[in-house]
Amino acid sequence: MMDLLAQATPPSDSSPFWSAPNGSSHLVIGIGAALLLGIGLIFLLLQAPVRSRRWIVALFTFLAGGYYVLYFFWPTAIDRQPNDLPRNPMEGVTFWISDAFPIVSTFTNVLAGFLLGLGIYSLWRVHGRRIVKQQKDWFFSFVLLASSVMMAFIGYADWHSRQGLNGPLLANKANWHPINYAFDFFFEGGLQQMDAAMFSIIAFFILSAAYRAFRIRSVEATVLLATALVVILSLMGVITNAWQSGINHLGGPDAFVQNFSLDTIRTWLTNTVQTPSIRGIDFGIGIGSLAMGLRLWLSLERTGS
Amino acid sequence: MSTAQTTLGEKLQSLPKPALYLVLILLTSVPLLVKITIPNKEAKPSANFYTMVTGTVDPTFPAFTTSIDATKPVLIQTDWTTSTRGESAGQFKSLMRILMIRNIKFCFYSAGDPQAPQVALDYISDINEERVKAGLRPYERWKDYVDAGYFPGAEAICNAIQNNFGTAFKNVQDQDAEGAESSVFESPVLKGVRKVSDFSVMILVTGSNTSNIAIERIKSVPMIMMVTGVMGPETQVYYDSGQLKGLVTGLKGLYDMESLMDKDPQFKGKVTTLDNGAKYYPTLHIALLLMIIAIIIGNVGMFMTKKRAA
Amino acid sequence: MNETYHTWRLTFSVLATVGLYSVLYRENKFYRFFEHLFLGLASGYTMVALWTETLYSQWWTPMVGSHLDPVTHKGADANGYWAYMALLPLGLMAYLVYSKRHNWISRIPIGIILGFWSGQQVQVWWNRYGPQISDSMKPVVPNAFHYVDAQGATQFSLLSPPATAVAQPGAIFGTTALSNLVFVLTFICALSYFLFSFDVKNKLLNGMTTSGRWLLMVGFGAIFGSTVMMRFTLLIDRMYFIWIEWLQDRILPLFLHR
Amino acid sequence: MGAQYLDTGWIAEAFTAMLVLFVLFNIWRAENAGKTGKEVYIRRIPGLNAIDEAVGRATEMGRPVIMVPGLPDYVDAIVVQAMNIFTYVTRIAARFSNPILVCCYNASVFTVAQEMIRDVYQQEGAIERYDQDSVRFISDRQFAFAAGVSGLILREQAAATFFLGNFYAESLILAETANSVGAIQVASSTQNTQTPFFIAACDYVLIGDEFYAASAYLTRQPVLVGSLVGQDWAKISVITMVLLGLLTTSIQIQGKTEMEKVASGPSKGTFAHVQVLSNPADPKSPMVDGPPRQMTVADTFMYRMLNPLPRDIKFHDEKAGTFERPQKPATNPATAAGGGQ
Repeated sequence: MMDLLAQATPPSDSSPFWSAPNGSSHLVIGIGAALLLGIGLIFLLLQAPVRSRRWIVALFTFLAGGYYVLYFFWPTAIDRQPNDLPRNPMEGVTFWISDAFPIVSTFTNVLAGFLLGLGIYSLWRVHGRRIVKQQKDWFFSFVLLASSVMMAFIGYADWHSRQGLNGPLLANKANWHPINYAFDFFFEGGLQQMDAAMFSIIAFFILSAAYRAFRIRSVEATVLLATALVVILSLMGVITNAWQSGINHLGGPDAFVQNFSLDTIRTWLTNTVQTPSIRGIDFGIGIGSLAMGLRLWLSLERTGS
Repeated sequence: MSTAQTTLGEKLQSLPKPALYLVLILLTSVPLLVKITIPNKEAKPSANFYTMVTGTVDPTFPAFTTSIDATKPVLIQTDWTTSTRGESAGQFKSLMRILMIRNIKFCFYSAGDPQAPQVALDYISDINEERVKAGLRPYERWKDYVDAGYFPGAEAICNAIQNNFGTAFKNVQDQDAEGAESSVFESPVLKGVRKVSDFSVMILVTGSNTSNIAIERIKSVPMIMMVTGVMGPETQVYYDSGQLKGLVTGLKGLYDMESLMDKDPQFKGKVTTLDNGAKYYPTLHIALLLMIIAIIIGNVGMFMTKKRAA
Repeated sequence: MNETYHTWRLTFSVLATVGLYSVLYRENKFYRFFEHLFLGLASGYTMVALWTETLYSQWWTPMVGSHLDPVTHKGADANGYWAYMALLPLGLMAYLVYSKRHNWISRIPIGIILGFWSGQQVQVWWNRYGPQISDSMKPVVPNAFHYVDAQGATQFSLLSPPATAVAQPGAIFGTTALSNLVFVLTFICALSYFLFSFDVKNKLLNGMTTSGRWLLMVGFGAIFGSTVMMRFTLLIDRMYFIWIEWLQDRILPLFLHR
Repeated sequence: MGAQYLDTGWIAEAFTAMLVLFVLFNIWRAENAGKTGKEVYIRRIPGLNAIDEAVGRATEMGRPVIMVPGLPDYVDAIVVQAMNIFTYVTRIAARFSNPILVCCYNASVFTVAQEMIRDVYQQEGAIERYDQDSVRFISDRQFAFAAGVSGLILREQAAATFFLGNFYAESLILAETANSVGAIQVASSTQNTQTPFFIAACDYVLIGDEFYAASAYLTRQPVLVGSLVGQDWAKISVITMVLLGLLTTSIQIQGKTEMEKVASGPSKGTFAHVQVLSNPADPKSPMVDGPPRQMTVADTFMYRMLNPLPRDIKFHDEKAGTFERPQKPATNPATAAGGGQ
């Protein structure tokens, strides 16, 4: 087990049991066995008594979180060189934790990858039902599913064409095949630009909300809008410059009045009041997520159904 | 009180929304045609970022002189896509121009968005076209820079990079000169890189909160960042505590970088210095003025109606 | 072919942008079409990136290993680790959420991901907040009152010296100490606003928490100002894209030449 | 080497372990208090008074109360706590048989909300007044959801609106529409960047942890209450540490580095004593006691405790730094790419 999670060792001398050369029968059998092992685990869980279900989920969560907590609290090896061997069992565990780290961190990526399919599946279920039952706006659901299938097909075809020898050739557009043009048209021309449109539409809402709803209704709103005004004015080069030339009329470069240039006010406000205030909020959130992390890790939190 | 005043108070508070939107569209379009340069005073975090990557010390902040060793490669985490193109694209392009002029090799990856590596490659090819027109050699993939692709789960990859960069990027492949996929460690960029501290600096260009995730996990290499306006104040906290050695925030930060490049003989005349920042900054003035006027009109209208009612 | 393709692509992008902006006037069919097209393309691309950017390099390649291509001598002889396949059933458990009797099993993969997240909260807490605690310990008593001005004369001053003066390193002058005091008071008031486990009776503590809420507003005001800059910049970029990159550089030249 | 960073010396593990113990101990204390009937105290935050006032006004005017538990991807802890607060609001509205409306962003939130709202009417013995349509699934797309809820606010002429939970950019549309119908608005967003817009547009905003405090106060769940008290202890320990650091730093920077030299024999890098390279050009040269100079913040006790030398660089003192470890047998000279630390 130690060697499985310590795959940092170069392949030539990695363990014969856990790994096998590419395409070898040992590898194929191993993969089949792992799959069967996993499916066997699922069937085993199907039979699990109702009472123990909460504990099974809690155990998986505890083990997953436990690795990172152990990684933090276990003393790290000082000045470790590539070919070092641990001096004592304690340091052996340290080496194992550190070597296993990139492998464990890919577990998060891979599982998140598998779960992504869940989101896509529920999208297809909702819109598929709307088309089949010809409900209101079924045509738009058809547009959604059709463009999704088209993009998936074009995306794979484009990625596939960029593998292998002619990869760098596709760097310049001259040798593009139709599939590359199609992918660029829908990816760069469609998806990316619509993304930008949705992000920028919020500027309109900010303006209308500012005009209709941002009122000096309380001390808080006043302090907030005053600070925002100073920040906005200091972002505008013209105003900062005009204010500065006004100040320069009143006093030379070393004069006391220089302390009241817009830039100095803004810098003082940022360093002396804004940073500690946001640091206070940040600490509130940080300690809050630490507590929520502990509650979730030890499955103390009751979440939903 | 005459009824005329109430209607004025009421009228001030009830301009129709479509009219407001139309005014905003006009005021963000017309000024784009006008080319005026705005006087600018660089903020300290932007100047520190500039000194870090270019080595040129900004006279207004003489105390800060740390800068990176141009022979070592740079690690870039680029998490932005076209959705924040307005700020991030300009920031990324100015960074690319600086690194390419100084012949600094870099490896970039993304932990924020599957589309981000593709977007970064597109902008690098734009800068290459610009360099070819200016008579400079284009930056070549594999020899000068490497694309390590996308890693879902920013927490995982940042932890892995800090723990052991060699194994974190062990399976990462990129197209070498002949087009076949081979390990990035064979590329001239990452030759001899084992730990994250072998990089001269780690630069994050992001439009989301991957900045917090990287700061929490990566600590054996100096870090500087280019973030969008929304993440500015939150990331400023890390600049003040020394966890960040430089910070470029939003369009103002971008314009700081561009005006510094414009004054720097390393870049002046050799490559475009004033780009998105200089184009958008004047128009931003007018949009912000409109915003301030809108708040003032709204509040004046409210006070007038409240005064009449009192 | 390249130029006309680029013009067609830009026209499609402008059409899509205008389509999405039309919701500002009122919700309409033109907007709904582009919104669904947008969601379709996004979910389609997620399915692509799911394999090409994640599972292929992080799960499939380490599992099946790779071999040296005899023709091009590219790639490397790497062993495959068969144990990776055990992750697939773990992932598939999530799809049991749709079965009435066994949907509890779907909480296992989600539990594992939540476990990884919560374990890291403990691991990273200090990295993020340690340096900030250390930076918040600012000295509030000045330790220097003299500086050497540009002409070389030593000056007595409670205020921090002008930029041209020279003072010994690490000197804390009167005004810096005062600013540090404001810094620490703001930090403590802001943090004490989030204390819930005891009732604040005496005047001083009560004053601290209410002023804490006002000081928080300074932080939020800065976030507000900076966010407004970003949103307007993104809009200006869209306008630049439509009027300059599309209309001026692409469409007008077509008509003017004819 | 990025030495200017703080490497986690013993202080990191100790301080984090202390915070973890605070939270777990208080959760245990709250669980026990629950059994013995003695309550762990948390104060009633002003936000709850604002909620009562908003619901009161809505019942006076007989116009509906509209509640939105945020825009989550799935039912997470934040949605459940938002619904806890909504059940409290619904209980008051049910007593005065005032209409309510809960708008949900996805199917799983919709099912949970329906269950919890029906339970409230059951407990109030007013099940016949429970209206099936009072909990609605609007849409699972951000801006379509915002448009749908705004339409409801305008058509129903809502008197009070509650926006609690994960809100993003669409919060502006909701707050502005509710403002246009003159509704009292109580809001809270877990997103830092959305809170300023809520503050500017709404009547009362629960900031950050206040949201959790409100739901803990209403539900009295021992885990939530205990965790909240544990977090308070953690915040107080941060405040005391900062004050302690403030005092020691202010005192220490008055003195000179030489003056603080420890009496008992040669001191190796003690906190008060600053060592410098005997020959600054050669990093390998031995360390000697630096000339006396004004103490800076970086020389003080607290700074050196919180920013220990990064552990994985060799100590200047030859003996302590190097660790002879047995070497791996070099079976194959050509180690493959990317192996080892």
